[in-house]
Order: sequence, then C-alpha cells, then structure tokens
Amino acid sequence: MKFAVLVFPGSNCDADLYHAIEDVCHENAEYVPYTATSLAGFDTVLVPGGFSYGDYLRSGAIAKLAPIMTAVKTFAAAGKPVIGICNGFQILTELGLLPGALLPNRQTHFICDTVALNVTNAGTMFTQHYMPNEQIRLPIAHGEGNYYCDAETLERLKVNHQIAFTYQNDVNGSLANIAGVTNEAGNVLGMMPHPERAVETLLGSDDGQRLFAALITSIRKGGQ
Amino acid sequence: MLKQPTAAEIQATKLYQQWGLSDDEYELIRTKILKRLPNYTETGLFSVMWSEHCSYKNSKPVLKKFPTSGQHVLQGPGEGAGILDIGDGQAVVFKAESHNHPSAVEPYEGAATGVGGIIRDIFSMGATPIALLNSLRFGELTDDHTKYLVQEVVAGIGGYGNCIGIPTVGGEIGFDPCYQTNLLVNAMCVGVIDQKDIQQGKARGAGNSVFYVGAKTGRDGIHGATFASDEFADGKATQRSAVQVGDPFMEKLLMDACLELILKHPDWLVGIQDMGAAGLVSSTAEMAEKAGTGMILNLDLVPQREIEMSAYEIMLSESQERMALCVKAGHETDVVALFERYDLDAVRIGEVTESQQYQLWHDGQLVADLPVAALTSDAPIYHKAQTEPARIAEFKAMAPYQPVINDVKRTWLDLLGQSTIADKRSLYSHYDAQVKTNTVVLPGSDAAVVRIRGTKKALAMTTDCNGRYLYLDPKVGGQMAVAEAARNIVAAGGQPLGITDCLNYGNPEKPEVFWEFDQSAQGIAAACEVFDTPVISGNVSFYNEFNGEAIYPTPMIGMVGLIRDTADITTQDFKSAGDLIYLVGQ
Amino acid sequence: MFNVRVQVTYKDSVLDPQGQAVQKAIERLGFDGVSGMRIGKSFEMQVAGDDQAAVEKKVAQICDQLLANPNMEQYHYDIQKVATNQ
Amino acid sequence: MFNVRVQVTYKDSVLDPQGQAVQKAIERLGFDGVSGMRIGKSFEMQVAGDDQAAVEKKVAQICDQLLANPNMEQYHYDIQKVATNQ
Ligand SMILES: Nc1ncnc2c1ncn2[C@@H]1O[C@H](COP(=O)(O)OP(=O)(O)O)[C@@H](O)[C@H]1O
Repeated sequence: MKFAVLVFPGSNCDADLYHAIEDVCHENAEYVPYTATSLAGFDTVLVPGGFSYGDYLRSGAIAKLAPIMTAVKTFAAAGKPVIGICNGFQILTELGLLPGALLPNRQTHFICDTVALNVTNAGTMFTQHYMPNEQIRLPIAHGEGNYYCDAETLERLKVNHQIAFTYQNDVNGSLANIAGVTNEAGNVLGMMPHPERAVETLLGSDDGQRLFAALITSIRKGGQ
Repeated sequence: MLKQPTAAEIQATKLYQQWGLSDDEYELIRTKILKRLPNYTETGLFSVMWSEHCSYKNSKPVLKKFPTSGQHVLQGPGEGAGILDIGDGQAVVFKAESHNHPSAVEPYEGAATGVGGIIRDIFSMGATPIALLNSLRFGELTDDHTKYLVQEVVAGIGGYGNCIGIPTVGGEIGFDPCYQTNLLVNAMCVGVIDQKDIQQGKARGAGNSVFYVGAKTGRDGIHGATFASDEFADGKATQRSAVQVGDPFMEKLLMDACLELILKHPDWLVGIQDMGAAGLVSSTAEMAEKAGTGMILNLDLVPQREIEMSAYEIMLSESQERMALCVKAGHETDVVALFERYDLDAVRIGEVTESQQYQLWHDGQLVADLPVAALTSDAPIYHKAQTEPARIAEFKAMAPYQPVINDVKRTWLDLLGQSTIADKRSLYSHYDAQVKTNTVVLPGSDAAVVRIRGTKKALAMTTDCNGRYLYLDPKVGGQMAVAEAARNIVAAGGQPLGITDCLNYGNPEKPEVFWEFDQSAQGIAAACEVFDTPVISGNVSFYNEFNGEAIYPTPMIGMVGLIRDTADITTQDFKSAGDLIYLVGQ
Repeated sequence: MFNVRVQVTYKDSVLDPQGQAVQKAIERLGFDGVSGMRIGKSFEMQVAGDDQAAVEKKVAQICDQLLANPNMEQYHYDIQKVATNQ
Repeated sequence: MFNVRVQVTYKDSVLDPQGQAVQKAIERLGFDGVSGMRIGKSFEMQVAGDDQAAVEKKVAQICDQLLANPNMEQYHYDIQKVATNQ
C-alpha cells in the first residue's frame, strides 16, 4: 500500500507522517512535491502540517494554488482517501474539498498541548477502529485552528455525520468544539490534532495509531 | 546616493567615533596597520569588525580561562558552533546567542531573528537542528510595558521556531526589576550531525567562488553589531537603525537547501558561514582569515532589496536569512541550480585569492583594499581594569540571614506565587515542542529530552542561570549556574557533556562590571572542570544598561547531556501514591 | 498604471478576538470611548494597464481567488490612476 | 461619534516577507502586471466625541502607543463623523 505525503515549501510535519507510516505502520510512504501533477499509483494522500508558504496571507491560502492540488481534487473525486492534518486541514478547506474555514485561535496565539477529544463519528473509514464516542488524547499545535462555518453548513455537517472529532473542552474557540470533519462522501478528512505525533508510547501517546490502522484496513477491504 | 565624506573629512570630523571606533583605534589603523587614511567604506568595515560583538576585544582575555577541550570535544570555540562526540560516528552541535538589544527595540522581531540567527549557526556546521531552547529575563510583571514585552518576545520565539519546524523544548524565564529597561533574550539551538559531514567556515583555494545565498540585502540593522555594543540611553531612540524582520519561511528553504548541498554534494562546497552580526563583511572576512586567503568581491552583484545602497551599507547590512558559501571552481552552475529549486537567490559575488588582501569593488571602483588580518586578528585586545564593587564588602559584613517562617503553608504559597517560580506553561505552550516527533520529555520537567531517531540514544538539554546569586557573589553564582544545569541534566537521566553560554553584563568600561565578568567566568570555569563539561561555544553581550544602571551579571549556561538508552530517561513528577520520597545531598 | 488598495475584513458574523484584545489594550492604556474595533488586512500594489474597468475586474478576481476567503471574509478596494509619465 | 480607519504598514525600507509571498502567488495564478505588493494591518473602530481635532489627537496617540511600532511601521488614518442620531 502506498501513501503520498505531499510536501509544500514550508511543510514541516511531512517527515513525521512519513515515519508514522513507514516505521510504525510498516507501509510505504513517498514524498510528493507540490510541483508534481500526478498521484497515479497511490492509495492515499496525506497533506501534512506545517507552515506552507509561511502561512503568509492566511494559512493554506497559497498552498491551494500548487500544481499538485488539481491531482488531489481528482483523487478525492474518485472516492480515494485524503487526510489533511493541521496545515493540511487548512489547505483542504481553502481548496474547497472540506467545508468551513480555520480562524485564528480565540486566545489569539499559538497553542501546543495534548487535548482530550471525542470520536464523534466512529463510522468513517478513518475512525472505525475507535469506539463510538470514545475519548482519546492527541497533541495539538496551531495558531489558526478555530473552526468556523455558517449555521446552514453546521446543520449539514450534523445531519450528514461529517463531524469526526470534537474537543471535549473549548480549546481554541471552534464552533461546536469541532476538531475534525469529513466531506460529504466520507473519503476526505481534515483535523487540527496531530495523530502522527501519537503513534509511540515513548512520546506520550499512541492514540493516533488507530486512525492510520483503520485507514489501512479500509483500503485492504477495497474501500469502505 | 548621499555624498560620502572623504578620508580626510572622516579624520577631521572624527566621524568614526559615532560608529564606535575610539581615537586610539583610529590612530592604530592609520599609523600602524594601513599607514594611510582609511576611506569611508573601510572605516565602516573596521568599526563593525572591531566592535566587541565581532572582535571580543574586551572579553577574550577572560574567555581564555574556560576549559575548552576534553575527550568528547570535536570542535571548540571559534566556529559557528561547538561540536561534541556522542558515539557511533555521530556528534551534537550547539551554541547560544543573545539578542537583547534588538528585542528591546522591537520585541517580536528581535526575539524571532535571534532564533533565526542561532539556527543558521547550527546548520552552517552541516548539522540538522533538532531543538531550540531559550533564556529570558524581564522586569517584574506588574507594569503593562513588561507584559507587552513578554507577550511579544514569546510570540516572536514561537513564531520563528514553530514556522521553521524545529521544536522549542526548553528554557527559562525570570523576572526582576533589574531587567525592567534591559530585557534579556538568549536563544540556543542544538543539532546532530554525522562526524564525516562536519563543515568549517573556510574560504580555501585561490580561484574558488564566493557565493551569496538567501534573502536580498536591505538597509536592515546597519550598525547592528556596534549598536549591540552600545548602551541604551533615553535620548538615543531616534538614531536606532532599521529593524530586521525575520522570514522563517525563507529560512526553512535556506536550511533545507544548504543541508542538501552539504550532505549530498560535499565535493561542490569548500566552506559555508552564516551572515550574522556585521553581515557580509564579518562572514567573508572570517572565512578568508581562517583559510589564510584573500578575497575579491563585486558588490554590484549582491542581490539588493533597496535602491542606491552604498558599499558601506551593503557590507554592514544585517538582513536576515543569508549565507556565504565558498564553492569549488567548476561547480557554480550546479550550486545555482540547486538553490533555484528552492526558489532562492544564489549568486557568485567574487572569488578567493592568494593575496590575503580583502578587496571590494562597487560601481567600477575599488572601495576597500585591506589586509584580511587588519579586520580580524589585528583587532586590539584590551585588559580592562577591575574593581570589586562596594556592595560585595557590605554583603560580606552582613550576618548570615536566617529566614523566620511562622506559617509554612502561607510562605510556600507565596513562593509559588512569585512570577519567577510559578509554572510557565502559559508561556511555553506557545511553542511547538513536538514537531519532528522526537521530543520525549517536554517543557515542564528538569531538562528536556530529545531522542536521536534510529538509535537508542537521546540528548538532555537545559538552560540555567540565577543572576541574583551572581549579584551577591559572581564567582560562586557562576559555579551555581553550571551546577544547576548539571543537576537538571542528571535528573533527566543524562551524563553532562559540555556547555555553551551567553554572558550578559553591563558596560565593560566600568571596572566593577568587568570584575563581575571576570569573577563569574572564573566560577564557571572551575565548575566546568569539576563536572568535566568543557565550554564549546558561547556569546558575550555587554552594555546591558539603561541610564547607567546595569543588570545583574547573568551568564546563561546551556548544557547538553547524553542518555545512552531511552529506557534510562527520568522525569520530575511523582509517579504513584505510596512511592517513597528521598532527599539526596545537603 | 493604477495604485490599488484592498482591505480585507472578517464578515460581521465572524468573531474577531484579536480586535477585542486590541480594544481592551486601548482601554488599559487609559483611552475611553473607543468601540467596535475590527482588525483586517490591507494590501497596496501597483497594477499595470490603462483601462480602469479591466484593472477593476482583475483586482476583483485576485481578491476572490486569493486575498479573501469568502467563507469568512469580505473585501473592498480603491483604485487610483497614476500619471504614466511620472 | 466618528468612524475611524487606521492603516499600519511597514516603512518602505523594512522587509515585507508576506507581501513578497503574496505577489509571487498572484503571478502563479496567471495575473501579470502586479507589482510593489505591501501588506499591512487595518483597524476599524468607533470613537465617541464631537470634536474632530480631539478625536484625531486621540487616534494619533493610540497609533503611536499601541497600533504601530515607530521603529519599523508607519500609519495613516481616516476619520469620518457619523450622524449621532443614527
Ligand atoms: N562566552 C563564550 N564562551 C565560549 N566561547 C565563546 C564565548 N563567546 C564567544 N565564543 C566563541 O567565539 C566564537 C565567535 O563567537 P560569535 O562571534 O558569537 O559567533 P558568530 O560569528 O557565529 O556570531 C564562537 O565560536 C563562539 O562559540
């Protein structure tokens, strides 16, 4: 199984994702530069955290224009799995693959912490190894993670079960404590917490590992 | 362009004094070194290269007291950063640097560019940066301006480190009225390297090319180095030079490109050096000096952000995110192509010569023609006068103080309520401490611990100092700073390996300040002998004064220790009820 | 050639915690009577061309595609012709 | 009551990394002829009072003390009186 790890100028969690896939999940990961135009041969696309283009202007705003993003759109439209983590989530919302937007944290500063989350929808291809409403702990590290969408969109997210993770407490001002959402089809996930930072007990938590394991299981089964 | 004063006008008007050169220094240049009048550009080059910041003219005799060798030392003081052997052909590289004065002018950018500068020192050695630490001092948290400074400095440190993707894993923050008008911002960076990849900032081999890479040059921070060596006074605000703005995104590209060049194409590269304080002149002159060569540079080729910059401005600019390279002749286009892939300027601005002469061309004219040594090793060394401050005798005459505690709980809570002692989570949680997924012990314990991926090893690291102890007794206080750092390393399960430092003091022209400097260096040196932790790098920051009031002597100690097996890592917190508690030591 | 100034602000329905923080800081400094603080971004640029309508169209496209995120932001712009032989 | 709009930008000599990044992005989007991009902050607020001169003075003080750092930034402001019975 082959995971594409996208690399934009300024990505900085790309290596962390790579290690999580290669060293912990023992699957193949490959870096794909932002200048590439094809994702042929990949089973999954991972959009990593970091500060693409310095997060200048708005986080994710400039990365959405990268050549590779056309291929990402096609890949997602074909129903194949795409995960955006932190800056990756911001990029996918800017690109329009996921609803809503990420505003600056309510505290108006960057926050690095490990926080408690609820698995709000344990039925997705990414979350099926968690129990419904299971409480897990994942690291966060972001300055613009305050999820926002209009009331109509929020209603749709709820009705369609697109809210994958919520914070147990108000962490950054996110609407409805939303920490991660999927697209309507359920094959694109965006989340602010970092599952790839929680795959080894040595580093404090391995709650993130089941997310990658779930994805691998789904792909083996040939989809959801 | 402004008309530049002639050499004779500079002599007559003593313009050089405004740039920090003394009459004696000017005369030394004129009568002994050049045996002619230095022109405008040359005078500017001398003024920065002979500043304390670049030449260590006041501190060198004292720094000599530090132990700098030992079984682990691969590179002691003298390069961008020091290097220690950690076994298996690997090494740890670290250094600390102060950015106190820029942070006073613009706290966010001052702190951010301090972080950016120390990162360049590490990757210019060929090392991959793995962690950042810092040491900060502010006035008491009671006034709004101090709160603003704290907020901005912390945001600046986080803004740079978070964006470039190097975890900020440790540090310390202290508050005392003596730092009210003179805050301290010291940053430390730790990197790892395979010993075979170690670089030096040397421009060897006549005919090899001198390259400029990274951001374009503007008028940022001109005279920043002499400005860093110039004490603050109320009236001086308007003369301050333009603030440098950091661009961590650019630095990430620069770091990745330089590391690719160093690690993948060692045959293309001869030497590499950061353009830090005193920018282009200090980096290139030092590279020539270390190699015993000369250099011809054409300043018209230097990428410039502003129009009509003079040679003086181009050479002294402290624009950030720039590096100087010495590239093997024949590989110029390879290097340009490599940097192009990162969207970075890489420009050949000159070449290495055999002459040991430093020659600058600008607008078709030879604007400087000096022996390299004149700018570097010929800088004067001063043995400053020392006097024990009167307060020390007063302290000695006092009876030992024995606190009377009536209500232990109250006293304990009062202590915990002190801003210096209180939990600092609300500040360090602004720093990404986990990016790169190697941080085993996060901020909040004694020393931070970062594992070395692919091995069982880990590194423990800490920064420590208590200026108040040094104010009371600089020698003992210096020993205590090293001892505290060593205790922190040991408490994390590490074996102390070596230290870096940022020596922050007042005006060295004052015999009392210089005495503090010398005494504390003796204390640090003695403690380093005992712990077998040589001093492998560091930095001196003088003139931390405001209207004649100096800060406490505050030599920040940054220590790194080795943990052979991650299974041996220990943390500070109590683990479970019923565990026994021991008190060890006196 | 035109001088173009764009201002991007959050939609009114979006909370602006930074604006609130600055407003509080203004109060702490002792200034009263300041309210409704909203923070936004401003952009200044030169756009080549002679035809004001064409430049306006270009600026609007740049705003829609890059400078503002319509999910949360709104923009407005000023365009001023610059004498070309200057 | 006055509507006040403040714009804070870097002084011309100061590096503007954001402006550079955005200008490059505009080029990548295929728009040509855009140059000299500089990004700044904008502040919108209401200031109570009847006396325009007094309000201007207050706004200038707020800018000097808080909104801009005179070591690296410049500012300018627009002030518009609002009909009070609105
Ligand atoms: N306090 C100190 N202790 C030990 N070494 C020092 C100290 N101050 C400076 N050095 C060493 O002197 C050399 C020059 O320092 P510096 O000019 O700060 O480096 P850079 O040129 O990278 O800015 C460095 O190798 C540094 O490690």
